[in-house]
Amino acid sequence: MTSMEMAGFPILSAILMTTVFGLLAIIFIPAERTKLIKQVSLGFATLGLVLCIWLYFAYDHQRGGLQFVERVLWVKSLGIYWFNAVDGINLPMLLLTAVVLFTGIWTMWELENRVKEFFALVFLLVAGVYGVFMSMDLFWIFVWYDVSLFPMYPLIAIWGGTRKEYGAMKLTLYLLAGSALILPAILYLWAQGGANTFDLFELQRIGFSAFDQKLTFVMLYLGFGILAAVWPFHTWSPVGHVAAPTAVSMIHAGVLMKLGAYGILRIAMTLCPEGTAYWSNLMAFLACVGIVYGALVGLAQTDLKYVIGYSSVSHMGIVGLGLATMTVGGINGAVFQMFAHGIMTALFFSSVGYIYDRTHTKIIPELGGLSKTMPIASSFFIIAALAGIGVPLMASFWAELLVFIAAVQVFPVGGVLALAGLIVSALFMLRVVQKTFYGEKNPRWEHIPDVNPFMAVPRIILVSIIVFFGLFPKLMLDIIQGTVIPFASRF
Amino acid sequence: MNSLNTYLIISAFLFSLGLLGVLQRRNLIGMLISVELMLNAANLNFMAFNRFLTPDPVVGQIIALFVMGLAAAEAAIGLSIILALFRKMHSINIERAQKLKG
Amino acid sequence: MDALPRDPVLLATVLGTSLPFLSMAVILIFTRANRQLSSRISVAAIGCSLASALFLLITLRAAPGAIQYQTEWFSSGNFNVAFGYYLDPLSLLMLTIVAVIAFLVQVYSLGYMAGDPGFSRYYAFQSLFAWAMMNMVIAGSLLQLFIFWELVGLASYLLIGFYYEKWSASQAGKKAFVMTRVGDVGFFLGIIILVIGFGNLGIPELNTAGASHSIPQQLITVSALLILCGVIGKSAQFPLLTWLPDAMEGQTPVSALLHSATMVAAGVYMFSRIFPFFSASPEAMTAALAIGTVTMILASTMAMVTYDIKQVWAYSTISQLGLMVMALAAGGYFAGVYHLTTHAGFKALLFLCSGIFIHSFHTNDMRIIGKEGGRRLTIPTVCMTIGALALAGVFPFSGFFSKEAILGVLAAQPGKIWLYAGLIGALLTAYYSFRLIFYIVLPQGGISASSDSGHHEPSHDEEHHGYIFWAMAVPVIILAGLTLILGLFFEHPLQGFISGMLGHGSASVLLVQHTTPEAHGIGHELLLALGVSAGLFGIALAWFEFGRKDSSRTGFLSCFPSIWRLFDLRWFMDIFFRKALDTAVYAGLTSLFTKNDRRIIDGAIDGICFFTEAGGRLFSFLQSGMLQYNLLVMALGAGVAILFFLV
Amino acid sequence: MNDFLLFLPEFSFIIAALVFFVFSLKKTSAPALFHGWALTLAGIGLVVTVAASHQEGMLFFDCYRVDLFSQIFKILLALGTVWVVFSSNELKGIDPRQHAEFYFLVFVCTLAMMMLVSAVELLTIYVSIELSSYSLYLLVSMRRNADQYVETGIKYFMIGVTASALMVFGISLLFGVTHTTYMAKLSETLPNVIRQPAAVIGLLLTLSGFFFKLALFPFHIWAPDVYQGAANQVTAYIATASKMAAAAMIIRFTGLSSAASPDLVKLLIGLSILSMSFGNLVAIIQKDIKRLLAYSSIAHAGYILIGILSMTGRGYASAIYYATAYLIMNYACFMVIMKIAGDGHNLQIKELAGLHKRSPLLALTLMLGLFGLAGIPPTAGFTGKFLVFAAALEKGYLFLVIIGMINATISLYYYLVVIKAAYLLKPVREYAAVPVDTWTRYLSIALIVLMIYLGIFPDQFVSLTEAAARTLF
Repeated sequence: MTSMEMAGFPILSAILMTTVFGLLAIIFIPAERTKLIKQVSLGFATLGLVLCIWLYFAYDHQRGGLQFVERVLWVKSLGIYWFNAVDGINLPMLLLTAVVLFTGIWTMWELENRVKEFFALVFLLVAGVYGVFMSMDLFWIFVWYDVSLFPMYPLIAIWGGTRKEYGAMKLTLYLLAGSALILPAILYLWAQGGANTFDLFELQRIGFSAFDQKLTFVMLYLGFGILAAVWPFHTWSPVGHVAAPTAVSMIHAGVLMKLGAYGILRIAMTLCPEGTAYWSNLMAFLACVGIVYGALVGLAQTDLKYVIGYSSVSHMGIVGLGLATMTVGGINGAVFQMFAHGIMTALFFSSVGYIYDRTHTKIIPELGGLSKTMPIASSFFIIAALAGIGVPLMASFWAELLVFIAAVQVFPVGGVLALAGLIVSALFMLRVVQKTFYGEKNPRWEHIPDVNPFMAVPRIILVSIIVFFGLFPKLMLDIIQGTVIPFASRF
Repeated sequence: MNSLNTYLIISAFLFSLGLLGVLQRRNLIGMLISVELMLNAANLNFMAFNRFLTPDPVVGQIIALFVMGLAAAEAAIGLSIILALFRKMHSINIERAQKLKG
Repeated sequence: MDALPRDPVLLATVLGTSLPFLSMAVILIFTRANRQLSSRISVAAIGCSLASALFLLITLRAAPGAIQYQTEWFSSGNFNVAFGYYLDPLSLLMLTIVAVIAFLVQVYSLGYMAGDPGFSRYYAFQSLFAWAMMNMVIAGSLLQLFIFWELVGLASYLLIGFYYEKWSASQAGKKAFVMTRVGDVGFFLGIIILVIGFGNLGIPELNTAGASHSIPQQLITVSALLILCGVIGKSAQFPLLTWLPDAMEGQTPVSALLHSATMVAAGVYMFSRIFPFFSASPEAMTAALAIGTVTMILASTMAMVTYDIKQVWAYSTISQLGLMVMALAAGGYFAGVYHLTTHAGFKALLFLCSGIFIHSFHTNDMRIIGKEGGRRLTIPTVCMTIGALALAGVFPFSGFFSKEAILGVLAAQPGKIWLYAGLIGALLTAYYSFRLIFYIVLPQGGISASSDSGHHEPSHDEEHHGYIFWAMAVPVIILAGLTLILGLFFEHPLQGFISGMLGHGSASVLLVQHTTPEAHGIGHELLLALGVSAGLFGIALAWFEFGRKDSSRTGFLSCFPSIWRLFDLRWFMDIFFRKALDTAVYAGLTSLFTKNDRRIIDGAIDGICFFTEAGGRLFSFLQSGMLQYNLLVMALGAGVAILFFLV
Repeated sequence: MNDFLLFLPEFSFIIAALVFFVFSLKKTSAPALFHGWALTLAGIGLVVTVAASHQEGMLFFDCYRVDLFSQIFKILLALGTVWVVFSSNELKGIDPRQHAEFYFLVFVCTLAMMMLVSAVELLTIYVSIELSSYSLYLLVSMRRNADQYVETGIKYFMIGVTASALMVFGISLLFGVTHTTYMAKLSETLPNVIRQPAAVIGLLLTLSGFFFKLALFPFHIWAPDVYQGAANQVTAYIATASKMAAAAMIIRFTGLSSAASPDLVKLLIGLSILSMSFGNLVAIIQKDIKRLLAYSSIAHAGYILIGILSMTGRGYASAIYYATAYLIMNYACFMVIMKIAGDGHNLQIKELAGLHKRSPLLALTLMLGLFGLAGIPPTAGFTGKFLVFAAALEKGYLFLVIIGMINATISLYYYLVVIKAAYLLKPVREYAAVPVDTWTRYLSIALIVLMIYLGIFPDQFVSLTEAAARTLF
């Protein structure tokens, strides 16, 4: 490849820059003008969303492959490239990120405490997320990966709730400990690949010995797996989610957890096909355990956010299972599930956030009968719960269908076990819905107003996305499999 | 009797003596003197090597001179610091000074 | 879609099956505030569906074969999912049934639900159900069927838990959803296995493959058994039958529509939908036969002891469903479908009648209703009796014919055991249904004086002429009429219609003659006599115990309290499930895993952190305040390094 | 004349030292005046050093080598000196009557270190080390009215002289084995005789003298006490400038003796692992920020050593890069500390509480500096770690790199504790807002920009360091 490739207007860098400029803009606004800060943040988020939607339509899924490539040599002596591109795998992720950022910022409209810093940090975080999703250079992927992680600490520790400092410290250290495995693996691959390029696809072309693949794959899998809440490295997730403020939970559970799975898919599985084949049984085993385990543990939780945290563990297990199958269907399902689960969890947390902001509790026994006082707010949660159960015509159903078909084919026992997990997940979701929203009207929450139309908008957007892609999965799956089919053919 | 090894052994003996002194003496002056012993062991080495091995007769001696000079300066600085310490602690026993730890 | 305007059939199908969805959306999003409008929209939508269903039935009654529309929904790799309609006699018949009953029930609800705060929501859910159910009926592929099958379950969950502030209601909804989910997961797995093994989920393809044995036998058996789980869950067969009686928490019209006539029949429908496929696997058929039998007997015994009207009909629904499953499993395709049809009619009738009673007396207890003068409400009383007669299988009501057909099929089975089971079932059915009738019509010691001048009277009078009353009465009358004619005039047309589908439809013809009652061992007359006598004997027994002037009004079961208790507690099934759930899941796995999560996994993480800090404290001793120790550390370091080199 | 040009940077600092020597003779104390003078002279020194950055040549009978490598480090030294002098505008930690001596010693020490980075002959190295050490001994003991830290000076002195005694003994043995004191010749002859015990002992003892300067485990023991006990400015100086010199010296030494046996590499690997782990672990439990930074500096010595021990051009280049990044980030932290502890007392972590209100800019600077030390992108610290690890993995030291990363994670913990204090903790008592003068504001903004720029656009600087590393062989 030439050192310089620019296909017209660098749309991807532009998307990335919306966050960076948003960050700078916020920094230069005086802290007391909170209203302006919120408007500016929403503006930049909208810009990013628009660009991502444009990208979604502009991407030619007939042709597939990498498009909108931007490739500039960055550091000569190491072979680091500023290399951004989209294909069917990261396009849904970018769209997801944009949507979740947009709705998340809107959800935090009523924030009053240290507004400036909050939105600045959120933009920093999302800059990292965009970067990971669009970059095709190992160096940059890692840089953006870390950039997206460390703002979590202040975000949780300052604006968080239950045991915020503990949760923040645990989450941050745990996730960055994951990168303690990722960086050596990346550098190892770089060194084995001739120590002159970090370009993902050149490395893929070079190829690695079976031993290197096995070694680096497991390192990358564990490193990214921590962020993907692979059992048994999931315990940060409930604690962190419980502590985090609403928008952060949305972004974190909705998008950040996907970074892990995406990293496994994008780096580990791309560079180490043999390693994947070697470790796929482990992946499948952990994923299946995670699916059932997450649901069962969620059954015993009394804190709404804990419940969602564990449901995320369970759902990310499905993603892992899909990846482990190494088949077109499985990976399609996994990527689609990443997208669907992202939107769904965002909806979950935004509704819980609304309830929590009003009632100042998310302990299920203290709540109850909320449907009477805030029917709309609770209906959002219930819809999310139904999506989580895998009710058909919601996006996640298709994803789960694809994953399970592939899983039963490749790992019959694990697949059946995971299917049994569906029963448990239904049980625990409905249990939560019942205990929280049904039952006698609770006098304590009489006075609480329902969601006003303005604050309902982000939730409605999320709901409609879930249903839309539930009704027309083709619109997403065609894009995904345009890339996945060649990808999976290498296994 | 007049071989290189004799000198080396002596110097090694001196050096270990000095090291032992530094490690074992609680009296700062004593420690300072022990350090001087170590330096002199080095000097002896230089001279011996210079005398027996190297063709060019100067280097070792020059170094020795330098070391002596620096040792003198060192002693001066050391003593001044010890003096300052003595003013504050009214003792030159190092065991009295172990506040900083951990 | 450009075919839409040019093809009236497709147009009708699409319209009829999607209008309810639109009405739901409209109601939920826009007109929740305006109750009248919401209900009108919903009724209008279902009306259109009814019209289109009838139109389809009439236009396609003589169609040479099944009509199929399909378009690609999406495809992933080599797995293509099609969205399509499959219109053949069976689906058309079922579509009509659903449309008719849904329409009647919604009209009925105009009266029944009048003044309820959740009126609009109720109609939204009703529309959701109608939409899901009709789409399930005409689904072209097993996957599509499963999707709408799940949505029907969702609608049932929402409608059962309609009064969510009532704990028992939400509990029942949850129970219904989860228990059916258990079956559905099996169904799902079956589908997956078919996808993997057969690769095509189209219903006609499956039936052809099943009939022509072009799939490996064990694959058929395994998938058929798994799909049977779905039937068990949805149609409340043994052992997953206890959710249905609890589902009676929902309003009576809901019970009439979902939990007797249509939704629970979905299982049976699906069974008959891929009947040729099922019948390709004898094992599956036998299993189904056994399950159906057990269900039928168990449910009827339970119905004998309860005093709650709706409970009685719920149990009887279960047992009748069991009967249908038996019929199908015994190869009686027509008999099963026919009984499904008639049962839909008279069971809905029964529920709606009892609905009127409950609405006016605000109680479910048949004894109280009887005492307070239930029989003064002539229309429901009469209609309910008609329904009960049909249920008991008395000539000339519809139930009689379908039951006869089923008994015929059962008699054709090698072992006579099934036939006897069927007869016992018929007897018990007649017994418990007339037990109820007599409780209401001939209450002990006549109608209590209190109610003559009681507060109910005036309300009855004005209700008799009120809009509310007629809204409820008219559907009941219509259903009663159907119950009368459906058997008398429609057996043979229906038979021709349905079996015809099997004839020039995909599946084998030999199944057809099974379905005609003449094809079994003992003569038709004898069987007829047996069936009728069983029914009549049951009625007589009921009369003897509950109808006579000076009868005990207790029933012979009260002599055996233990058995009574057994029946009353549903053969301890609920208790068993509860215990199993509590011990295995809550007390067992969940608490175990939770402890593990907190203690071991999370504990390990925190432990690592703790030990790291402890390590810090430990090492910090190297940094003692004593100068010489520090020097020693340094000297030792150098020494060790030197040793490392020299050695 | 050309030789004079080669020596110009050192010469400018000699001038500066002389000026303050004169000042120190008369007993007037005019802190502001001295500070002005010192800043000007240091600035001149920096300019001169930068101007002389592309000089090359040998001096003093080839004992003294001026090349890109040495000049880069001289620039770094001058930069550190300028910064420290800049931050000494309120030098509360030292008796006003001794300010002149303070600046005098700082300049002398800088001069010594500049000679150190250029010295390629053992005696020269020895003399320069001693010169810098002596001035540091005095600087450290200069702290006034700090009775709890009075023992610092003597401890530093004792440990220092012992270490230098070890070193000179080692030098004597090396001299005996190789008959030369020129490192160029040394590196030729050493591989042949490396099996002799005398050679080994000599090499190791000499190295231990260097390691002492770098505060590498187990020769680190002076660092915590000194960092804590010395005046803030002096600590800053030791932590920034003197680290540079030590790093340069070790790079140069190993660069010349790169042919040494694999055992040496093993030893260095061991030392770096020990250093990282020890420093990070013990830093976790510290309360005093300066002491904490002392331990973190021990850990960072380990990281720098990773780059050095890979003994490739890229390795040395990465070490240079790392040292530079470390200088910047470390100074950023110390500047904030010196600002907050205006009266020169020792800052405890909890005193940072509510800093984000008292001075948002300083808080931001501190946070970025600490994140940089922790190796979080997009700061220079991350890129430094990345380069160092890349160099190590090029030689296949996977295990070492994994341990390094785990250590980075551990270190993040205590850095986060400090950041938490600055951003989250509610102050127990209301601290006054920190007065930040304009120049400090500019400087901190410059530091922030520098840290991030070096992190994101490392290309030119990396190629510069690689050019410098090439001059080593």
